[in-house]
Amino acid sequence: MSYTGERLKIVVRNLNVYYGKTQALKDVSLDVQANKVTAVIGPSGCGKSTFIRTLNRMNDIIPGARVEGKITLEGQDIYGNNVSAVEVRRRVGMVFQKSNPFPKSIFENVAYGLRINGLITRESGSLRERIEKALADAALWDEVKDRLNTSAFELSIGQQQRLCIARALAIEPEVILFDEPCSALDPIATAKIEDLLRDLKSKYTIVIVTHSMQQAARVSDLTGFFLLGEMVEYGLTSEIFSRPKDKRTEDYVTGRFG
Amino acid sequence: MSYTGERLKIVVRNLNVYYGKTQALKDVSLDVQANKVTAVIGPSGCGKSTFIRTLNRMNDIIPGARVEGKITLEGQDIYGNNVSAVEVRRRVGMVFQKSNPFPKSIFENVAYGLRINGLITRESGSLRERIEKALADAALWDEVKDRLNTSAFELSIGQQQRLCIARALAIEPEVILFDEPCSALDPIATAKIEDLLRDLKSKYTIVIVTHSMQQAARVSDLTGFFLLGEMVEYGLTSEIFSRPKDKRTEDYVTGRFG
Amino acid sequence: MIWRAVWTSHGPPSYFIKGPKGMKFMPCSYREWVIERLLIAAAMVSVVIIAFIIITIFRTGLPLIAEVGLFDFLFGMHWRPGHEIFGIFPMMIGTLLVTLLSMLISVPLGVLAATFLAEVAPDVIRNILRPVIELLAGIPSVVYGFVGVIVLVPFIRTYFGPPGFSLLAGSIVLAIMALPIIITISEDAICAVPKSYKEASFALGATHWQTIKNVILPAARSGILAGVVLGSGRAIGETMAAIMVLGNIPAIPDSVLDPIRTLTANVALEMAYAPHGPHRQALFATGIVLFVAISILVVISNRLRRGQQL
Amino acid sequence: MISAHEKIAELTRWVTSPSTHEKTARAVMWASGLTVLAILLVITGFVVIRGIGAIDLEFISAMPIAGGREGGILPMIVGTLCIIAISTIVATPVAVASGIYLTEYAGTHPLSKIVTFGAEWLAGIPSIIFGLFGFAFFVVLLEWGFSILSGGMILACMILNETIRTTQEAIKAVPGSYREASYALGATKWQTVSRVVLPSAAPGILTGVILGIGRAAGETAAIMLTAGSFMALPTSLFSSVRPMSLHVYLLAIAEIHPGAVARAFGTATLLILTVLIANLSSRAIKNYYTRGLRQER
Amino acid sequence: PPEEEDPPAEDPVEERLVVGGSSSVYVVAVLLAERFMEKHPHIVVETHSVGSTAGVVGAHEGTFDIGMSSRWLKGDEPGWGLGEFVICHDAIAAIVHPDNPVENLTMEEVRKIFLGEITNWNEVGGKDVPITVIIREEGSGTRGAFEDIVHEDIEPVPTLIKIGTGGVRAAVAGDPSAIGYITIAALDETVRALKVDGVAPTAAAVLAGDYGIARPFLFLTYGEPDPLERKFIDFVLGPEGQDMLADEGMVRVD
Ligand SMILES: Nc1ncnc2c1ncn2[C@@H]1O[C@H](COP(=O)(O)OP(=O)(O)OP(=O)(O)O)[C@@H](O)[C@H]1O
Ligand SMILES: Nc1ncnc2c1ncn2[C@@H]1O[C@H](COP(=O)(O)OP(=O)(O)OP(=O)(O)O)[C@@H](O)[C@H]1O
Ligand SMILES: [Mg+2]
Ligand SMILES: [Mg+2]
Repeated sequence: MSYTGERLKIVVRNLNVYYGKTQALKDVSLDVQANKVTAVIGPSGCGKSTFIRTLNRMNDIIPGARVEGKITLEGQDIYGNNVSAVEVRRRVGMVFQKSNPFPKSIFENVAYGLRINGLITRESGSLRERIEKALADAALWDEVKDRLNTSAFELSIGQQQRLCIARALAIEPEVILFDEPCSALDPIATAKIEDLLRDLKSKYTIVIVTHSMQQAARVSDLTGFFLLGEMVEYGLTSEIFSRPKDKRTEDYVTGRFG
Repeated sequence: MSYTGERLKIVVRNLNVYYGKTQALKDVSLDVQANKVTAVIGPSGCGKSTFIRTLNRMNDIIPGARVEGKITLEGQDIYGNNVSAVEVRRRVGMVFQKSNPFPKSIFENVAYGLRINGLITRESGSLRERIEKALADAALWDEVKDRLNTSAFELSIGQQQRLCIARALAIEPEVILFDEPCSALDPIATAKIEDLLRDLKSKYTIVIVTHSMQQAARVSDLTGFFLLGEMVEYGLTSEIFSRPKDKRTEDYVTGRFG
Repeated sequence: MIWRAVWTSHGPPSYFIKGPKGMKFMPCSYREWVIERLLIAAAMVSVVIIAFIIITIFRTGLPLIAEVGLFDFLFGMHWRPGHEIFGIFPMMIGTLLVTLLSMLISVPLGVLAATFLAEVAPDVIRNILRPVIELLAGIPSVVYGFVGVIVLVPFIRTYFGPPGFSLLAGSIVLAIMALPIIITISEDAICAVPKSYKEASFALGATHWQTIKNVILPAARSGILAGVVLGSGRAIGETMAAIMVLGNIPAIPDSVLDPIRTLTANVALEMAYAPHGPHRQALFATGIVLFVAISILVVISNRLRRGQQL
Repeated sequence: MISAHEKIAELTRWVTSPSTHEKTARAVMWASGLTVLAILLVITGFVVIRGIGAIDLEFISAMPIAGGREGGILPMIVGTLCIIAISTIVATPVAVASGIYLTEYAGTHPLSKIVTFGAEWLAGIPSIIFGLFGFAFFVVLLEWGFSILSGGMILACMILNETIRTTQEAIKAVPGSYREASYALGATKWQTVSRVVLPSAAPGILTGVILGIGRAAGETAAIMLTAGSFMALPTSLFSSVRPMSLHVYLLAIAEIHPGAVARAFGTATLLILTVLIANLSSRAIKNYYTRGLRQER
Repeated sequence: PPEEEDPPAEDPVEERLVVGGSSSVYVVAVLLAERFMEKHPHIVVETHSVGSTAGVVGAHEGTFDIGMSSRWLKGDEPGWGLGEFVICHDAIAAIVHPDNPVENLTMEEVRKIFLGEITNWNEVGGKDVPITVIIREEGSGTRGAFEDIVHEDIEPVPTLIKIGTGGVRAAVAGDPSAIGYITIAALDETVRALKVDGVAPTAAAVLAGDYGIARPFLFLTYGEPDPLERKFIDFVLGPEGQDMLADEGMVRVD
């Protein structure tokens, strides 16, 4: 389903994913539009995480996972023969359900991606600037600027999550995937992250998985509803929540199950 | 809060629970009515599980857990000096979030509680009947009657969960506690369990913890809303969801956070 | 529809780009490729060592077995290397007896202690006992043997009659040495039993002991058995302590107070005196028997431990 | 009569009641736990009380006289240290690399099963077999003679599995989320392993190495057949030495001379202390490390 | 040849001499080596106690520069072309616990005890206790010599087998009902040597031919000894070495 007039960032066609013998995704096709927030909702185990992890080939590291179908990023097949997963992940960043900073300092957490991608070899002077910018973009700079060298674990969970976002932003990906980024957070931290998501979409394309319909309604422009590995419905968020076309979507968004 | 005209099964007064130094429940008072379904809802970590586990002294086996306050079952203090936890748990059964059948046959799973409680010593002939009855009450008899001696692990997750319910029913407790019994189940299995809950309440008093507001709305007569260890509001389910008295309850049930 | 095998370790290595003209390297992946090969090489070292052990020992020992005959070697009652008579049956029996007897002592004690540690002990005791058991495991076998010689042997000689160096002394010493293994592996197995079983049982009104007996121990059974098997492996394989307290007579004992010789002791005792010829070969052949026996135990314990990971 | 019947019935009830079982079982389990504790206290207590008196500066710094009946045990200490050093230096890199391969690279590859089983097998092999192998291979075939090198190499083979296992455990204990985070930032596998996984696992690996040292210090049977038993300070890798454990053994089987026995106790005490220190320090490292982890949560 | 003193400065290169074999010879060899090393600080003499057979083979195969044996070469060993040096003669003493009242046995009684035909001390005038017969392990030179002299080719019936001279001595010292045998060089206050046919095991008795259980201590080299080996052998055969051996109760050969 493409919505005309919008630039397509990622195009997913006939995606099937298997874990060993069990099929986790069945024939999913979906277009992710540039500079929009796309939400993926659905009951637990429906394949939301599986889906977004195919977008940056994070499923590669799961033994036994097998991906069929075609996914293009800016027209290029990310599972193509001469494309490396490493490169894909550099362009498509990811933030996880539980904040997972490295056991390093705040500074080194953000610097990590820059270092391993060799982005700071030439002018090392710019390193600090880039880190400041990333932290500022993640709305964390003011809270941590005086203690960049303390351990990331000394931050609150909400701050840790924003640190993870800053870390993802630092390498300037084109797309950022969020897998239930707020499920471990309290309401206030959640609100901060949601604000941030709205800010980020001017620069990045965003895909977010959430188990909270309310959150999807609050932050996303488009929503896809998944059920038992299938994508049941995909469309503008406002329409999905007010005029769902599919009975199952309606049952779900009105709370009849889940 | 007691609702007049109803028989009280469990009365909780000024309950405080601590894990080491952190306080998980703050001054909770609540009445559980006989032959009703009482739901406990609230965001993750608010103390729902902690609360329900105090009702059958399952917290006794958590090292460092400390319970203050008074809980009476049919007027008897279950934390009283001459009351054994074993006896309390016989009268107040429990079904867990993840189905946890023993690595034994279906038959032996249900027989276990009878055996250890010495309920089958005299007339062994009745054993099979009691097991059949428990399985029938849990709406599982028809599906397993031909393979009672196969391993419980060969059942589907939903069937396993009903087996756990049958196991709890077999020893004929007065109260059954359910801690998120459906969170690992698919919508169809969930529907089956919910039907079962409605049937059971004629015979048993039921307390159910759930993270799904929809589920609480569907199955319960009374609902308690917990937040950060406190019980914010407790009342008829219909009222909690339509006319919450507390702002925080309203925010939660309308999806403004969580 | 495009098919890509994603990461399966034995699928096509993802560092290769299969172009139309066959394989070519991607520059940054070349390093990854080399590193993986190096790691594989390191990982193969243990397998290589095993292979070397097998080759070395079998090469020296097998000709003798061939010459004496497998049956005569295994079931011969006499060991007289000076006369080139090589029968290891008494030593096999000795090894078997000392292992069985030591297990008889250590298994009940070990499993109970493991259950105690995992289920019953208060934190204070647990925090003392765990390091103690670790220490017990680390104490060199010569120290056990030494204490056996200084304390146990004279004790048995005085109260049960000479010579003191005996099957009984050996069994006690080896039992103590096997204890830490049995305890730690059993405790691991017990702790690996999902907590949900325990909760389920408690929630049905079971007492703690009922839960342990009916749910936890049965569920941990194969892990515990693996511990027992490994413990007997240690008893069979123990050398120094065995030499020190067993008396070393290659004969089938009449009572627990008689001395015996184990297979390991046979090798260690005479190796120095058998620098060449059939005697040395016979000791290597003893080594083969020991090696095969231990290998069988390793396989069994391996299977058992797999068994618990349902 | 009736009262007797009643008494029997009551007794039966008491015997069969779950709470009696509970109490009895509890008592038996306590007894076994305490027995194990007692065994250790008796053994170490006995050795240490009689041995600690023998340990003084002279004991650890002087050469032995009259075959160890008098004088100190300096050469045995040095010999033990040399053998441990060689075995640790040789085994650690191999074991860490194997551990990395098994946990991070092998996946479900059949090779991983072979290697895991190989390591497990290696662990089960009695030390006397290692001794035979070391003797035939290092001492005779490679012509290294009875030497530190032969002893160190055979000990390296023997501690390999233990170190692989602790490395694996340490690596497995590194949260998967670290790896995911690293991969998601475009890191390659080796970058992830070397920059994120290994630093986090380092304390655990160190723990394993230290425990391995404790084990190595006590090994006797294999050493006897590979390092010889010469009581002198080593001058090269090819010198024969007599490690402390072997010294205890030789004194214990052959001496009742009071001087020798006192020295055997002293040496055994040193061995126990070595193991104790190894255990304590690895425990300290582990605690320190898990405290760090706890902060994370 | 007279001992020449060579200070370390003159010959700073460290030399190593590996001596190994019989555990009986080892008892005296350690002492000899200690004295020798005092006099020649740049020479290290490694001594290993591994048994006579290993000593013979070690000398032949080159594991040892000098092999030690406490029995004559036998079988095909004499054909290997080893240099053979008798450094002294030794008596093997039958030993018992100091508390054992038995003082004297006939050769025949010794034989019968070790063959299991006499099993109780009261048969030879002692207390009514079973005899614990302790012998050396297979391959030991002492055992070889003892068996050759006392009961020829018949298998002994031991109740314990102990490793090394010290092992037998320690076991006898710990058990009042035990009997064993060791070189007289290793006798000490913990055990008592029996008279055999009324003769105590001493160097003099051996020299006089009165005590029958005697054997030589041999040094073996591969072919002709090289200068370093020669130096040590000369020291042992020289007056100082022989004095030391005599002090240990051995029968001198000069
Ligand atoms: N590594 C794996 N191996 C095998 N099966 C898996 C694996 N990961 C997920 N699955 C299965 O694939 C299906 C989809 O899982 P997925 O994690 O994508 O669901 P989800 O929608 O993200 O659920 P949740 O909301 O609980 O996170 C589930 O049935 C799950 O059990
Ligand atoms: N064993 C324990 N030790 C220490 N703290 C605990 C323990 N169990 C729970 N807690 C803490 O107590 C609080 C309440 O936990 P509880 O499990 O009751 O929450 P919950 O409402 O059931 O959450 P969820 O919906 O995630 O199951 C939480 O902050 C939790 O971290
Ligand atoms: Mg998910
Ligand atoms: Mg909960």
